[in-house]
Amino acid sequence: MRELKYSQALSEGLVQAMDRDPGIFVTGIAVDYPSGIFGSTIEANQRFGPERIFDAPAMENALTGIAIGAAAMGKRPVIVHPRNDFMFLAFDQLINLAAKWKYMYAGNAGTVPIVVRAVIGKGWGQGATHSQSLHAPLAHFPGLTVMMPAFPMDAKGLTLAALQSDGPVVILEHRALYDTLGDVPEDAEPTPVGQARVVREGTDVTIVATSFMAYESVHAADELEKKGISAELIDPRTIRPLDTATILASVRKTGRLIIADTSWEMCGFASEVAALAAEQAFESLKAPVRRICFADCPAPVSQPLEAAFYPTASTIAAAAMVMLGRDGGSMDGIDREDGFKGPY
Amino acid sequence: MRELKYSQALSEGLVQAMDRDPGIFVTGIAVDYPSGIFGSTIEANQRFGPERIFDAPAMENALTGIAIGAAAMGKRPVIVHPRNDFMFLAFDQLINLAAKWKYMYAGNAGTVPIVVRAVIGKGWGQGATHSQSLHAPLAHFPGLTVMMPAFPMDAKGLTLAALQSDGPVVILEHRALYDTLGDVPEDAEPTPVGQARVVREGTDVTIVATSFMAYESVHAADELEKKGISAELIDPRTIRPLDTATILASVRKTGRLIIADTSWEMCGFASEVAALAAEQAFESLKAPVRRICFADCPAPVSQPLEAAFYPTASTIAAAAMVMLGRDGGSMDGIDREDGFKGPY
Amino acid sequence: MDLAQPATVAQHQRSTMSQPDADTRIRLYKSLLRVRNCEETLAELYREQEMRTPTHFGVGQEAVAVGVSEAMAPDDVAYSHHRCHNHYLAKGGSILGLAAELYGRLDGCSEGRGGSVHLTARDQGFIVSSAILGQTVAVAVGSALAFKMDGESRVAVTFFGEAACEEGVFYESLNYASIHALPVLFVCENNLYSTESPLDVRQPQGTDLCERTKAFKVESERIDGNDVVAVHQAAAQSLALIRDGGGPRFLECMTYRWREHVGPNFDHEVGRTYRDKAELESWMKKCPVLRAGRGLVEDGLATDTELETWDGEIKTVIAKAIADARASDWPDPKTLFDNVE
Amino acid sequence: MDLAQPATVAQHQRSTMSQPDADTRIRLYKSLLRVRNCEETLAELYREQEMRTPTHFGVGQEAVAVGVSEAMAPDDVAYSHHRCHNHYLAKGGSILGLAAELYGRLDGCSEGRGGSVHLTARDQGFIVSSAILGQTVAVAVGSALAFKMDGESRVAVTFFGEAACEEGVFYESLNYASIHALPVLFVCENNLYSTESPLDVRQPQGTDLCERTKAFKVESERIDGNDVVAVHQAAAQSLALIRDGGGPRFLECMTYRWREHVGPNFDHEVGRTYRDKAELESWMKKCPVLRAGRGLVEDGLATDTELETWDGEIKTVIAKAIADARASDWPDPKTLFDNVE
Ligand SMILES: Cc1ncc(C[n+]2csc(CCOP(=O)(O)OP(=O)(O)O)c2C)c(N)n1
Ligand SMILES: Cc1ncc(C[n+]2csc(CCOP(=O)(O)OP(=O)(O)O)c2C)c(N)n1
Ligand SMILES: [Mg+2]
Ligand SMILES: [Mg+2]
Repeated sequence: MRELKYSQALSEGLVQAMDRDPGIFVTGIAVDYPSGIFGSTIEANQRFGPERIFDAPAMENALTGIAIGAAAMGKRPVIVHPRNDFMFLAFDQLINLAAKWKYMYAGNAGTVPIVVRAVIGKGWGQGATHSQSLHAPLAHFPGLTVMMPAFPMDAKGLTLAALQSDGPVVILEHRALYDTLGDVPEDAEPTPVGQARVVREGTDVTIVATSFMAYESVHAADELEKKGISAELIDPRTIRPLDTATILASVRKTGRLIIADTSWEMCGFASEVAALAAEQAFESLKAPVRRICFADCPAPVSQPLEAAFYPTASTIAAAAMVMLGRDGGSMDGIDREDGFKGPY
Repeated sequence: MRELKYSQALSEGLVQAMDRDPGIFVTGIAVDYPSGIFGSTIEANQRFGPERIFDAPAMENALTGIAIGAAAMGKRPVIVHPRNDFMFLAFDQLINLAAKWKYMYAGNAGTVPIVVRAVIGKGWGQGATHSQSLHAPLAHFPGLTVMMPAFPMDAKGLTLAALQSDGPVVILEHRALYDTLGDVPEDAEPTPVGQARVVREGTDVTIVATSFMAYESVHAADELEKKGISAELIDPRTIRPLDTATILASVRKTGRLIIADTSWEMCGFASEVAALAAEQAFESLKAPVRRICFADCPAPVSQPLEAAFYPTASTIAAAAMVMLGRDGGSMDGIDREDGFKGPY
Repeated sequence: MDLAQPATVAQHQRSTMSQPDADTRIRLYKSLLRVRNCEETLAELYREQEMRTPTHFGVGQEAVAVGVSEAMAPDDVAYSHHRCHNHYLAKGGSILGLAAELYGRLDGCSEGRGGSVHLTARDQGFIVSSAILGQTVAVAVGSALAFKMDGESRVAVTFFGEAACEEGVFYESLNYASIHALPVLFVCENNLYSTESPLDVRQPQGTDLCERTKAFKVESERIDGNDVVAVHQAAAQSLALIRDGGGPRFLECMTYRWREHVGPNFDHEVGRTYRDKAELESWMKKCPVLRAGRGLVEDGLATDTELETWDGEIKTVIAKAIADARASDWPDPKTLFDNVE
Repeated sequence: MDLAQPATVAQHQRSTMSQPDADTRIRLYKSLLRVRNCEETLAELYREQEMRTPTHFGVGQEAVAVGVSEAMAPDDVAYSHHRCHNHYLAKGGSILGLAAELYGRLDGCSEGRGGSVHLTARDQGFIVSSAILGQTVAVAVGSALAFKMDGESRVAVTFFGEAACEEGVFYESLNYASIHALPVLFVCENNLYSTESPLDVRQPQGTDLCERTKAFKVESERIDGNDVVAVHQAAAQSLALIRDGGGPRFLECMTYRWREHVGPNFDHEVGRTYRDKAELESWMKKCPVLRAGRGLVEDGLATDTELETWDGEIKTVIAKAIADARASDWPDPKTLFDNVE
């Protein structure tokens, strides 16, 4: 299978979906720039032009309502937030209307299949308001499908799935993954919604990791293997609906659970998975679960502080070592340096 | 000690704080109406008048920014949302600015001690957009203090604590508790922030319950006692900072944990507490933890659907029976009917 | 803004536009009767406390809903806010669907999931109402965007109260609709109050909402919202211009809410003082239904007996619908999770 | 809007207002030199990629920050947006505080926690800048509310770009400030672009932002943002009227960003085509610094040699400050959790 970058995979998924469905259009700040949302909308822009890919003013809340209203008339609007932090401004339309539309009107007002693409920032001191990850709050409220592609094949597959979904979908894409490479099928195969990916099978410990942390976990698992530890790596891919069956089966097999997430611990996704195991796989657990999340403070800017703020592959690997009673010596050596220098 | 209603306790706390601190003012929709936010601002309005208690247009986002700007100049603004669901519109100012202010400027821009009072709705078919509880998303992001008074003494105590806090505070008050009675000290004693209340001591099972569910849990604990089950009931009172020590000590003692919350399970507060136990009290746990939350759908309106949507005292009691291996026969009989008929 | 003489505005309307024909005038009146009688009946029944849903009655404001709805084309769409019964009914929503929704029954237009503020009658072009201020203003603009993209000549109409103009989303929507010259008609029902708050705590002195929309290059007009003929004329003209590609337009309809903000009572009944009974009575004198009826009789288009007959006819229909609503099944708790995703 | 001749607006200014005195003119020029040289130096150093923070340079727009800041009273307060260096510096923020913040060091005004978009110089009355569009517009209104409640004669000034006028929070803030006649000056720097988007995709044809604010009963004026004297005069007059209780005012300052939206490059350097080099050059001809300098010489208030001397003096100061910034300590990871609550 040919390799593509995450950004190319996003682009291919979008183009293939737009090819089949004339109702799809894409709007939001900068979607029609030559730089095309870090490359992900360039081809769509060239192929489908200003009728279906067009810029928008800075108006996050109304634009979301506008997408809802267009979707209610049969369109499939895609709106893009260059940073998902801007989406707070749209939470009312997203959570108080889109998420509840089908339910509140008992399906009698139809559905609103909007797709909100929003980018998670990280690195180069993007700071407290440009590097958050809003999946936990979005998943807390029933009604939204929340996707977090970690690998190029799912960047494409989830884009295709979102653009075939019946209801509103938020896709949180991670900026630090845009240049990563991976196998991507040529044809338009949607990733099944609510089905986790077992990235690698293992027997000693289950690592459930989202988005960029799934990418880090692969590296951690490689290092653990060298130390004779077999980690099973699960990328949930969709936060809501969550594939609890796959996660629980793995925990029942390994008896150990580490969750690595791209956000904070408190009422976050890591806590959700930990709670799931404590409630439904309790008898199988051989050790306390372990959550690996952001340091419990806003994201700082200065490099040494950023380094202390973000967990990495070594954080995950070290936690697994400790959990398995192996010398918990620092694994810092394994971390790759963050070469991100923008564009943001 | 004399008894007060929750609404009277909120009022007394506000009035005592305003008496001491001339910098406190209260604004938001309807705060100066004769009905005074279900009674909680009536006395303050009479005592301090339009200079310090004044109405506002419907402008949730800017009003929050305005509170921040006034606080930055030394004021202690209190803004009130008659329903906390409206607060989504203010999430940007609240989470992207107020919560990060002290940190992002390293304390060099001072602090923004705003207090946001927001009411949780329940009953009489208030429906999907007027009965949510936003504490999980608010607590997920570091920087806000999130309070949920369940009993009149804390309605007063937390109001006083919030109005002495250094940073931004959100107080989620539960509409269904406004008429409940309880002992309230006369003097201005703030509730310690980050310290849970052990509502009653017990040995068989720990029940951590928030807001209205704490109220329901007292009733459940009474019924359990009749069946010879000794439940330890913990009201966290503040969601962030969370008193993990008190919760963990109780779980280590009882070995069993039930969490009852006024919101959904997914990435919610119940999951947070379950994860905490699975991570830090794992060895003491004798049984799987149990989360008791909203049904996983938006809040419906029709009475039979509402009845199926909301967990109650009987849900909690039945869960405890099952956890202790006692016949899990329905405890429905114990539930009090919901007599709420507004005003909303 | 001269609230004392809103009629003068209507005069101006009449002079500048042709009267609707007799059939239309009669259709307008019958729709007014239907909406008014329906709301009055529901409001009185609400006192029995068997409708468990916070309800904002529209009594007194019917002419806006009726005048605009009757001017709309069959495939135009309408959106509304929390005070939505008038718009739902005027657009042709069934009385059973509304009454059963208030009673929380399966025959409700939202099957007991939405309640009074979340209505839908999609087949009639009434897409939805929603309870959060300003929400459906943006949503209507989105539907207009879809129409424009598809080259359809449909128009999206959104009904909202003047307090929605305090929310930022209103201006974001206005700006966007204007930039793209979208086929949307913004219908503001200015009833002078938001809950118990008068205009002066919510708008600067001398505010003219039409002036605001004009600054966004959206043509606008303030009209007498209690004169169904004036509303119909203004709406018909606006919709025609919008359909011709003239871009969005804004109508500020001056009107007045008779009953309390939420619930069936009259404010004076329950001792509220934010507005006095005299003000209410002065507006009741301008009752849109009576006025339209008088107009028909004066212009020789109907007799008083006919008015009474029509009134009796619709009341029978309403009674039947409400009986059906009360007899309708309760939703089955087993269906709690239907339509979540 | 006649962008070809923004100077004509300034003419009108001059005729209607008295010129600032010689000392003020010189102070304005020296501040311009300080801001310009500082930004230029930082921009060139930014290319070394040792400043790890997304940075929006303000080169070309200095006259707005300087003209307004120099007209402010010592206890007035200023707020800014993402393009904030000019405002921070013009209000008296230290060069070390800015440079060290870009280098992520402890001597940074936000000690490496905020970065380029989160600056503060509270002692100088520069409260904060923030990166989310429109945020600090509302915040400034809140500070003005505090001043009014305390009967102080202070004014809050908020600097923002024209794209903030696309966000709803701007209109909510405008409405509120106007209702309460709050002492706030809204300063919009209209540089014709939001990132790479020109005005016409963000505003309806023929939009005049001043017309919008007037519809909210907020007096407004469009001025030449590259003429520091005109800006100073307009700001001084506005601030005086606001201080006298005249309520909020809005200034739309027409100006132009020389470098790319974020980062140190010129758009043509990196092949961006959303605006052409000719447009940039036409605006560089209107350079606010050169223009102010020429004015001083023409009016006999300074000689070319003096201008050069001042330029040299400030460059030395800047070089020293930047050296100090690079020598400044890194924040200790142990302090990661300071100032969270
Ligand atoms: C965002 C938001 N803020 C506040 C409310 C509470 N609220 C419900 S109706 C209402 C009054 C609205 O007044 P107006 O828009 O003039 O409509 P009217 O009730 O007068 O018909 C308010 C403030 C809400 N529903 N949504
Ligand atoms: C709410 C929000 N939406 C989008 C952005 C992304 N963004 C950052 S700067 C910018 C351009 C703003 O243009 P303008 O306000 O005119 O200021 P300028 O950059 O031209 O000085 C945008 C869209 C943001 N920071 N905040
Ligand atoms: Mg109103
Ligand atoms: Mg700009």
